[in-house]
Amino acid sequence: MKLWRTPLDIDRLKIPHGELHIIKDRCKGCGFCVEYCPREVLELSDEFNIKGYHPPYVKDEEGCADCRLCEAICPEFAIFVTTKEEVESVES
Amino acid sequence: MNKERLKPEHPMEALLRMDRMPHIWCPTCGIGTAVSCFITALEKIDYPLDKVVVVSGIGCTGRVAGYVKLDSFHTTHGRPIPFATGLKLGNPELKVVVFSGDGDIVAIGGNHFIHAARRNIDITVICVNNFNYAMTGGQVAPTTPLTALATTSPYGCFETPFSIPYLADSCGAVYVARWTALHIRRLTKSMVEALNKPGFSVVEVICPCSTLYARRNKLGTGLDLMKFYHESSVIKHGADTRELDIEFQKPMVVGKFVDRERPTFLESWNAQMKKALGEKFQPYGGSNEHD
Amino acid sequence: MSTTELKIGGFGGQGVILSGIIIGKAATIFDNKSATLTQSFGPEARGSACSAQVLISDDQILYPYVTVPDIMVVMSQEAYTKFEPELDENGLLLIEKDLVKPKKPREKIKQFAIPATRIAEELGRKIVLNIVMVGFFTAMTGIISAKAMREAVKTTVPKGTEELNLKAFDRGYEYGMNLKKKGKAPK
Amino acid sequence: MKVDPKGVLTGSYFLDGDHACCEGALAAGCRFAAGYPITPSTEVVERFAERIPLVGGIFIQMEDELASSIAILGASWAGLKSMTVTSGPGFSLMMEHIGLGAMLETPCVFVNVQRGGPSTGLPTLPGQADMMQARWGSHGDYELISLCPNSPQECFDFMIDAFNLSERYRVPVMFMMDECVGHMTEKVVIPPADQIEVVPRRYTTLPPEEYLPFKPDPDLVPPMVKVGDGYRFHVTGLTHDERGYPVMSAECQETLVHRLIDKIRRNARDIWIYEEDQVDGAEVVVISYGITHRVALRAVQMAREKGLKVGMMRLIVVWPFPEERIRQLADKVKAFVMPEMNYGQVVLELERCVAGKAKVLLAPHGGGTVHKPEQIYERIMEAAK
Repeated sequence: MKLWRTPLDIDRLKIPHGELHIIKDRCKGCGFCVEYCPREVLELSDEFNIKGYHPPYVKDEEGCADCRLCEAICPEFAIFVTTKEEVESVES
Repeated sequence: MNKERLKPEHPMEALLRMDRMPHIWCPTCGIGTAVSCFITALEKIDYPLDKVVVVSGIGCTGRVAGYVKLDSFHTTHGRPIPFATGLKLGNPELKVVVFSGDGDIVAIGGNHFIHAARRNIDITVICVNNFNYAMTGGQVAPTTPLTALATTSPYGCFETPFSIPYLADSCGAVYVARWTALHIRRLTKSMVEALNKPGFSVVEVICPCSTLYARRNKLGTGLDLMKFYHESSVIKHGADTRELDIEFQKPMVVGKFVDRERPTFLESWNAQMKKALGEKFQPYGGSNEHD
Repeated sequence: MSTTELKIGGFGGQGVILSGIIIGKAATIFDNKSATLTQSFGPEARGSACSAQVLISDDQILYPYVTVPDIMVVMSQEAYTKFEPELDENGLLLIEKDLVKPKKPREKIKQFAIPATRIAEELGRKIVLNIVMVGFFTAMTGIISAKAMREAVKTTVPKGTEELNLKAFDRGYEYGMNLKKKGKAPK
Repeated sequence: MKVDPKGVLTGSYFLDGDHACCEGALAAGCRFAAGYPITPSTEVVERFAERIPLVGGIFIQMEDELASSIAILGASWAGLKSMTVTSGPGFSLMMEHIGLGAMLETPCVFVNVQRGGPSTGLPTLPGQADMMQARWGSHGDYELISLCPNSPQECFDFMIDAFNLSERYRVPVMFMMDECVGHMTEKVVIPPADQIEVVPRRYTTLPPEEYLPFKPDPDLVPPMVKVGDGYRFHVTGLTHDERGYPVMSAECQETLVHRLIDKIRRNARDIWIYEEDQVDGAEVVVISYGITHRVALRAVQMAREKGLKVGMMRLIVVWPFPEERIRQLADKVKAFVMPEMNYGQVVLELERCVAGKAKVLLAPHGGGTVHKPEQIYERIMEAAK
């Protein structure tokens, strides 16, 4: 994953997991979520949604760290994240 | 029992008029992101949301009032600030937000903007600046950078643009910040601060206009423009607002520039009337006693 | 009673309009008559000729403006020059003695003067000359009772100046009554 | 509903029309005024600015008339009775928000102390030439209510009617004074507060989940809500459905605009206020409004002295125009005379309603002063021929 800086407590840090929900037909295919996901979890799909755009799909189910940047950046309110219970350590 | 699990809802749906989605904004327009930040900010302020009102004027950003699930008014071009002034003075318990575009706020509504700032009317102005009039097809705006192309400046803009933070600061706004739509966390934080600040607060949001401004100026997609704005912006809190001019496709300064204390219009009214009239004065504000 | 038309003229700052208000108020509020006051508004605020016009009647007043004044009160030379020709040929003209140098009056016009400004200065405040004039008007016309006029003065002038203004009114009133007593004016 | 006694200055006064208008507004419960100075209307807001801190409300002098005219809409939605005051040039600037007020169905009162025009015209002298502007000055199709007082007493009395009508029908009401009435001083009697009836705002009784902001009651007027009461409603100046959502279609336009118009037209019988004097059996009926009515009365007296059967009809509510009554009279009388301080505005409506069944004579006047009674008298005599 991309880290902007290495946390001092990286050995103890647990990364939470998120589950991504994509409301495909709301998407206008801007690609903001794909571009700015810090863990590169998303990619634009080949499929067309109802309006003819390519919505993203989750290419790395386990990669989501529940940061919710995609949720905040999406201009269409078309993607959101719910927290998964399990957590993993950064180093794993 | 129905075995199908309840689908989780988008967490912002409670504050959006989902029956009006999809909204009218183009793909890669940043207004939706600014609204998303605003919704997050609303959840972070400690204020009953029934008392929060959004007022918009006309234009792309003018449609914001129609999508937020709050008491909301879509008014006339340039006039959301005086409408908001009436609302706020009509019921001082309200938290009034004007959410509109650069053409609305500083062109046709420029006079209202400077006077509301001068009076320190207790409202928050969120001004989305996309450097042109988008809804009418990409005309030159008072924020269009020099040399940029627009349909009514086909040979390049030659009028000096306004710097919104400088204008707001010099007219007396108590809180002034500028972010791009991509500074999601910082923008949200500024919105929270502005909403919590008594007095006239202004948050400028630099947004890509993909369909018109980006295309006409051959700047790629909205995404390219968003990236450019974000990557070339320099965060400089407390910067002198005289140095915040935006030049065409050059680095721009963003940050929180002004955060000062001044009595609001109503505070000044109450203080002056009390001083002049003493016991005879019927104080105004607080509870809405005129039912 | 038919309608009496009154025009008060002077220069801005002499309290012309206030005189009209006091007369109208006395007629309507304290004497149960009808009165309509209109003012001539010009762009000039101070120093030029201005006028107040009052219609006084026992009946409802319809047409709101003075057409041919029956009574004219004039407090400045400019107002005299400008307004005097409008006065009815049988009219009554009341002038400020030191500020207006009148021509020989028209044949049937009754004309009387009072040194209102001088009297006001003697009272210590030149500003009350209009109230002296109002007192003089009350004595010379008799269309509104002195009692009603005094009430109107008392309730119209700024708080704290009632005594001075009533004194001014009385001086003007007495001056007029004396003229009448001496037979110089009709009783 | 009785009024808040705080705003009622009970007693007898010698007041000009502008000041009386302000007292009428305060008595009616107006607690918000926004204005921009303009002769000959300024005294209204000057008095408001002086009085309102003693009553509990607020005045704001805005940066222009555009701002004033929309600030009062905001204040109205916040729950206050509100008004703005202006004269011709400012009235022109307010047209934008007279339209918005009509579209958002916002109760409020616009006072226009008319002066001579066009443009800057005669700032200190009267006119009656904004009457069509009061009706149709803003773009698009709509119906509003306009009242014309003819004395300071009526400026007080009819301001209360103006506010009541605006609340009752959720429309901006135009209070069409003129410089003569505004600057004329006469006796004004302000009754005790318990003798003044005001129409309360019609708030919905429905809970938020059932409330639709623009769903009308059977009388075509939709109940209102106040901002901040948890209804989370949306209103827009765009053509909208009952939810208040924009709908860009001919069908929605038809439903909405037709209702905005019918709301006034179908209720016109309850809105009209007019006075009649000796119209039964009259040969000629003089119809007038505002200050012109007083002058016309004198002309009518002159004609009656000559033995002519002259009736008098005086419009207090000019818009909506009392069509029904005019049609009845048109069947009975020989001619109508309408004096106006313009070259023919309201008379066009008179002609339309008379529809050729009787003569219609205009007695025009360019403004700057009122008619001479003789000018109207001559038209009456001409009409009687």
